[in-house]
Amino acid sequence: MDFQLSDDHRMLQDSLRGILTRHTGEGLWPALAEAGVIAALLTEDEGGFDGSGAAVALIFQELGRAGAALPLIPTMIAGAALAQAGHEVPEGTVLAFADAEPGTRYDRGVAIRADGDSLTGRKTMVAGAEDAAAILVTTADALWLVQPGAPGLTLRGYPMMDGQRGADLILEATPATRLGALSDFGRPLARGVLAHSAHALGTITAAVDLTLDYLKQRKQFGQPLISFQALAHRAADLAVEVEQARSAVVNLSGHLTADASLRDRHLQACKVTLGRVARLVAEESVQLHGGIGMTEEYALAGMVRRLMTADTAMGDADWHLDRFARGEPAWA
Amino acid sequence: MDFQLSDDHRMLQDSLRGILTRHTGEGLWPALAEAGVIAALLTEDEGGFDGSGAAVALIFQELGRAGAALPLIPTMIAGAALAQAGHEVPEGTVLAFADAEPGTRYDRGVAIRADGDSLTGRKTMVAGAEDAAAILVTTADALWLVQPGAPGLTLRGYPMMDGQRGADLILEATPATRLGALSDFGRPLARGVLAHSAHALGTITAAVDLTLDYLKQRKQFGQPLISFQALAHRAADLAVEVEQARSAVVNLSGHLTADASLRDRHLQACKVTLGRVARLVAEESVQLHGGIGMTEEYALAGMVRRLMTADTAMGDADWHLDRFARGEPAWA
Amino acid sequence: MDMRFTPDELAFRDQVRAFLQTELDPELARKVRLHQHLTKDDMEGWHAKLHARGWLAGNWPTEFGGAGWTAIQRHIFEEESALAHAPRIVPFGIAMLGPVLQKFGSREQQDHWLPRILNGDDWWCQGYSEPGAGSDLAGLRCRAERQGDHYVVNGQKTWTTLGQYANMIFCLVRTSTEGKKQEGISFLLIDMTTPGVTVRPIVLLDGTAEVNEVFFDDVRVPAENLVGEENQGWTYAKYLLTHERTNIAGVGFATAALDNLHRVARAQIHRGRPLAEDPVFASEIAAVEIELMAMSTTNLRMLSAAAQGQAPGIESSMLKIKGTQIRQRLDALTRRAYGGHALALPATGNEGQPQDADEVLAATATWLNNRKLSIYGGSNEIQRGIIAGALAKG
Amino acid sequence: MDMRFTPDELAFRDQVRAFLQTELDPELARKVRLHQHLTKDDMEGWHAKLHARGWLAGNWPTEFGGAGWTAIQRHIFEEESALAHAPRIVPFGIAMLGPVLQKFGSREQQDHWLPRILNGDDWWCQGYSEPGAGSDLAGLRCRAERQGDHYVVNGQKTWTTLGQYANMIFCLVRTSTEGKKQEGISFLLIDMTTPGVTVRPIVLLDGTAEVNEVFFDDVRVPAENLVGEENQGWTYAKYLLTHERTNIAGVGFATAALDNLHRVARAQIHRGRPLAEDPVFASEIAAVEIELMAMSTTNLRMLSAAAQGQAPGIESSMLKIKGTQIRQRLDALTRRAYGGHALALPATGNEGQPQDADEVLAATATWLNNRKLSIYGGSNEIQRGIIAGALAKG
Repeated sequence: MDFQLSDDHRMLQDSLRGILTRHTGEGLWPALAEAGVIAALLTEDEGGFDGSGAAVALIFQELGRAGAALPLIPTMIAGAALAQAGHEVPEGTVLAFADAEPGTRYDRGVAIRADGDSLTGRKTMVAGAEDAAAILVTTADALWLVQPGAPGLTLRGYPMMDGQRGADLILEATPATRLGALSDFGRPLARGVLAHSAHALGTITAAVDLTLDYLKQRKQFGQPLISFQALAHRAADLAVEVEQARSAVVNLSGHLTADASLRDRHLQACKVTLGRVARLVAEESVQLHGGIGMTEEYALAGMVRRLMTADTAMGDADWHLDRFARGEPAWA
Repeated sequence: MDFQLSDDHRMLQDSLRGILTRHTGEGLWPALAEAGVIAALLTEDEGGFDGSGAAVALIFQELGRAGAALPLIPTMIAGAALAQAGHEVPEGTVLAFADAEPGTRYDRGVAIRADGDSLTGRKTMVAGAEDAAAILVTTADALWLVQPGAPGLTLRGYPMMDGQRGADLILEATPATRLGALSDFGRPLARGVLAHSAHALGTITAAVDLTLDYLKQRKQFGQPLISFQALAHRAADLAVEVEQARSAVVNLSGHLTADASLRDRHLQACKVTLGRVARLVAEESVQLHGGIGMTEEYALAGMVRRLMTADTAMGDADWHLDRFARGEPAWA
Repeated sequence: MDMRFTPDELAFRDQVRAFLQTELDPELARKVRLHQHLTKDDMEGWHAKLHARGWLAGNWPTEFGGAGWTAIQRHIFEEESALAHAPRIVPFGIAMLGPVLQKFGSREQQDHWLPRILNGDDWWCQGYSEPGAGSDLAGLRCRAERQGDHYVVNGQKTWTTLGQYANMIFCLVRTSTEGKKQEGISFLLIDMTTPGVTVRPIVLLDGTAEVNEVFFDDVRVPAENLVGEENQGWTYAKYLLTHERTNIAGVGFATAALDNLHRVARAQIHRGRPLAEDPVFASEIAAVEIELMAMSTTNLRMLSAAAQGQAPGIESSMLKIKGTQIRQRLDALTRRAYGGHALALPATGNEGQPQDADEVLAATATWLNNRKLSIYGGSNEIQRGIIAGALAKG
Repeated sequence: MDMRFTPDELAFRDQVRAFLQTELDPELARKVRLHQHLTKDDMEGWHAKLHARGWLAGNWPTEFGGAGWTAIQRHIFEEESALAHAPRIVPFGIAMLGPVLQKFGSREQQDHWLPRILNGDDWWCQGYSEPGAGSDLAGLRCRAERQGDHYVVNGQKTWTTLGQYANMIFCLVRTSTEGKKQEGISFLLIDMTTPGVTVRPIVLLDGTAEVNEVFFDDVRVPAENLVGEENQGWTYAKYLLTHERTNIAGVGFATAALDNLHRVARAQIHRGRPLAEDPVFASEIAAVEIELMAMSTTNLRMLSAAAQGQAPGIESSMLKIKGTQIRQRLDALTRRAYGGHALALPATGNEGQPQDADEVLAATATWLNNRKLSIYGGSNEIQRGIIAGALAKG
């Protein structure tokens, strides 16, 4: 049993940390691409050079800690799915993954339907859609490829809680290519869940560290807040839950290529754990800060919104818990 | 709006408190009967003189605080049900109410079945059964009267967690009188739930008071425990929940004679609240005490066992929450 | 024991309902329901309608132009207003300063300021918290020095709600550094148009700017604007904080939030059926609903006890804790009911919004904004401390 | 990263399974599973079998007759033993005193006492807690005065688990009242057959008598029974408390309890179907199961880090908290699964028991007895304090 990073991954981590201190905003994507970080998210078969659970977990944890807001997860999912379906993967560009629908928690096919080779309906909260070279779309049971300029496709963009831009997709008899049944893409989707979870873990550790710093520095009644036992014990409980979250990410990361049923159990457990801890940390870190924790100009605000995003993306803790409890696979 | 006790009920309370300081064990039942406390549990129609929600709540809260273990609740339920069904109510004696069954949470008719005018199967945890002058038995949808000496009836007695004796009832083609559909007895059963809840409230307040006394007196690291903020805040949370429990009892008590649907909603809410708070208080009062809270010779041990009983009797918090959430009546 | 409202109380409730039915603009109610930005005009307009009906100051005695309502009447008004999605009455003049002036102000102060609160001439805001004095309110440092017939004020206040609309601010200021920190505090009324007053908005994590920092730089305040005695301000501040809290439980707001949650759960689809039929989600809603049923009665019990003259104790702390827990749980469930749709950022001007998403944006904004409930007005940790302190003595 | 056991570890697990399969009496396993009273013979018999196999002291180095297992091997042994419902190895000699003697005892003490632990000549118990010194262990007052070549001990110990079976007790005693309270403590080995030693059982709320009070009245203890140096006992006590804790998470016990819960939920009827199919109850089980999946890996991560030489930090405190939370949640769910059947009192001698109720009585007894998990061995509050202290420094 070995939970250490390999030498390669340690180098990747160092490189990534360097990039994240030097680049933000527009410049980050090209810098990550140039350093091979994006290629590290894909396997050799998919046109990358790693794509292991350990690599995905490591990369998104660092991005989460740094608060980076990039459509890298949909790009990874779509890239892996396209490669698996034997399609060419557009290089060096954003790809989108349209999954959520209005009017439902996480059902698919409520607001959208397939009719032969075309799709009609709506998808929502599609990160990166406005810049994407290809858009993957889920329906009740299948995965589809839609070209950005396809007839009948309308995009309505808006800012999202994690700092990215997203869009509503409105499709009216839009031509689409069916890539296969959704259940055929368990591995790319599992990698997406791992990425969201690791990103959440990075955000969680950043929020807890920020909160601890605040508790140590901020004085009330002449004492640092951490010296108030009720607050100190709550901080301790957070620390315990961070380790649970870390282990859940390790479990999914270590079972990404396991049999579907075992992989899906760890996927569901991971999403449940990260969702639960993300909610707890969002609530407790604001509460332990007090008013300052609610202000936009303090770093916690963005973390809280990213934590809510992490819980919600690709099915929240409730949804995955329900399927785990029923012994159902992760995807219909 | 008025939440005060009436003068009559204040006198009843005083009288009851006096009795509870003077009598325990064997002598308590006759003392309560003589002082009219038992008759106060029944309406005039039922052969008593009060039977109001306020009276029932008040009496069982006091009994709960004092830790009295008597089969008074089944006697009240059975007395009211027999009167409603036009049967004579045996006076001054214990009556039993056989509801729980082995092998199920709270379904009825799993271990017992009716066949014409006889019953076959098992009931369990029947308080007071060994001394009862009459035993009421539930099946899937009906309420039955069984005579203690009836053919085919076997009793196996044992001590129960609340200090009473209970029994398993084994029935083999035992003759029984059908009193009516279970749903016809909503009021007597609601009064039983109120009694269990008020009893739980009395136990809850006693356990919280005992815990607070301990926290004030017990010193560790040179300070009384209550001066440790983490413990003090948990004690404060308990105090908040005690008020929730009190209000839930008030709500059921005030709606005992309301329409069935409104009464049942308050019944379910009451049982859910008392069950939840009873579990919390049982766990927290032991934990806040530490080791001493687990010892049989300390008063808390009996309280903890009575709290578990209170949660479990006549459907626990889970069961009533489920039915409340589904909009179902309290009884099938 | 009798849990029913009296006939008079029922009649009053009917009056309130009729008033809300006729006077509350549905468009305004919609904005309140969807947690959208209310303009100053929106709020002043609502105040004016209430003032015209004599209901703006339900908590004030009639001698000062108030409605002189009982605690139960105030509860009924607040609950019905919340259920109808009426704007909340801005509390700073009516609920906070008014009672302080009535109890501790001079006759001149009462005659001058109280009518101006009612008729909307002044918009008051509150200058209590400071950057270094949050939960430890008495640690405040904003100082006022007496110079002749003026105080000269220097320092900073923060978390000043709706300060951007206010022309007046009541402040706790330090007039002495001797003795215990509570002993050198005074209660001062400051005209915000005086030179040296600067207001800077604080944007919160839901994108709204409802609170502000207020800076004082050699601000000259007439000495007649001192309320009560110099260095006795802590007494007045505590009076303000422990009284006028009938609505601390927020039963009406919670009930409105529960109604909305039920509506959302019936509309959202889960496993091909309404989410409301999902046993797990339904039981989570039921658990909060049951908490609210109990708290609602706790609230009435405590109002009833207060009406019978029992001194307010730790009840308001208990209601604050349970009330905020219930509302935050409702907010969380509502957000979760929207599932993958709840990721757009509310309150972002003209950078775009998803289609037909007012409701889901309201759910997100409410979750974000209502984190404040357990922080402001004495955080829940402060309330636990108050309860524990009473338990330790009791 | 590699989450798999090595081939050697897998081979070891097979050996353990085979041993348990052949050596563990099913009737004894049933008693363990049903939380029934184990006799002294039951425990000694199991120790003897393990000793014969060389596995009684997995944590001891081979030079002292131990198995010299790695942390992972010990984890495997403990998990498999728990799943097979083997009796837990009584920890006082093997897990507690042994390592202290090996680290701080004299050669004579090691040669004399260690073999006697292994071959069962001595049954040790622990004299740490006192009525006035629970969480504040260093506040202990049981005193030992040196008189010539003896210590004379007076005072009381409490919570002495299985003290009724023991002939030896290792005690923390006060040998000095100077300096900080931690500085005057010594570590003493006391023969319980010495005149002046009295053991009084403490009955717990599940009716069992597994813990005791131990009284010392002018008990004469040979000075050679002092471990290490006089007044240095606190160092040895801390060593004992912070080491030898591979099984603090109780993963094996939790897994066994989860298996049992699944079994009960499949058997119990709810709404005419197995309770396991009730979505609400099933999701409660799932939530704990998911917690256990994560904690199991946390445990392995920490064992793995320790195996690579990283110093033990706050990990054992974290595992204690999460491990006890999980087990207590499992216990509560199991009890609740039995519904109205879970009201009989376990362990009540010959006053009667319900029919065919061993399983439900076990559920009740386990719930009651396992309240201790979050109290003993340093309460969860003490553990939170340890974690918070580290966070405050870190």
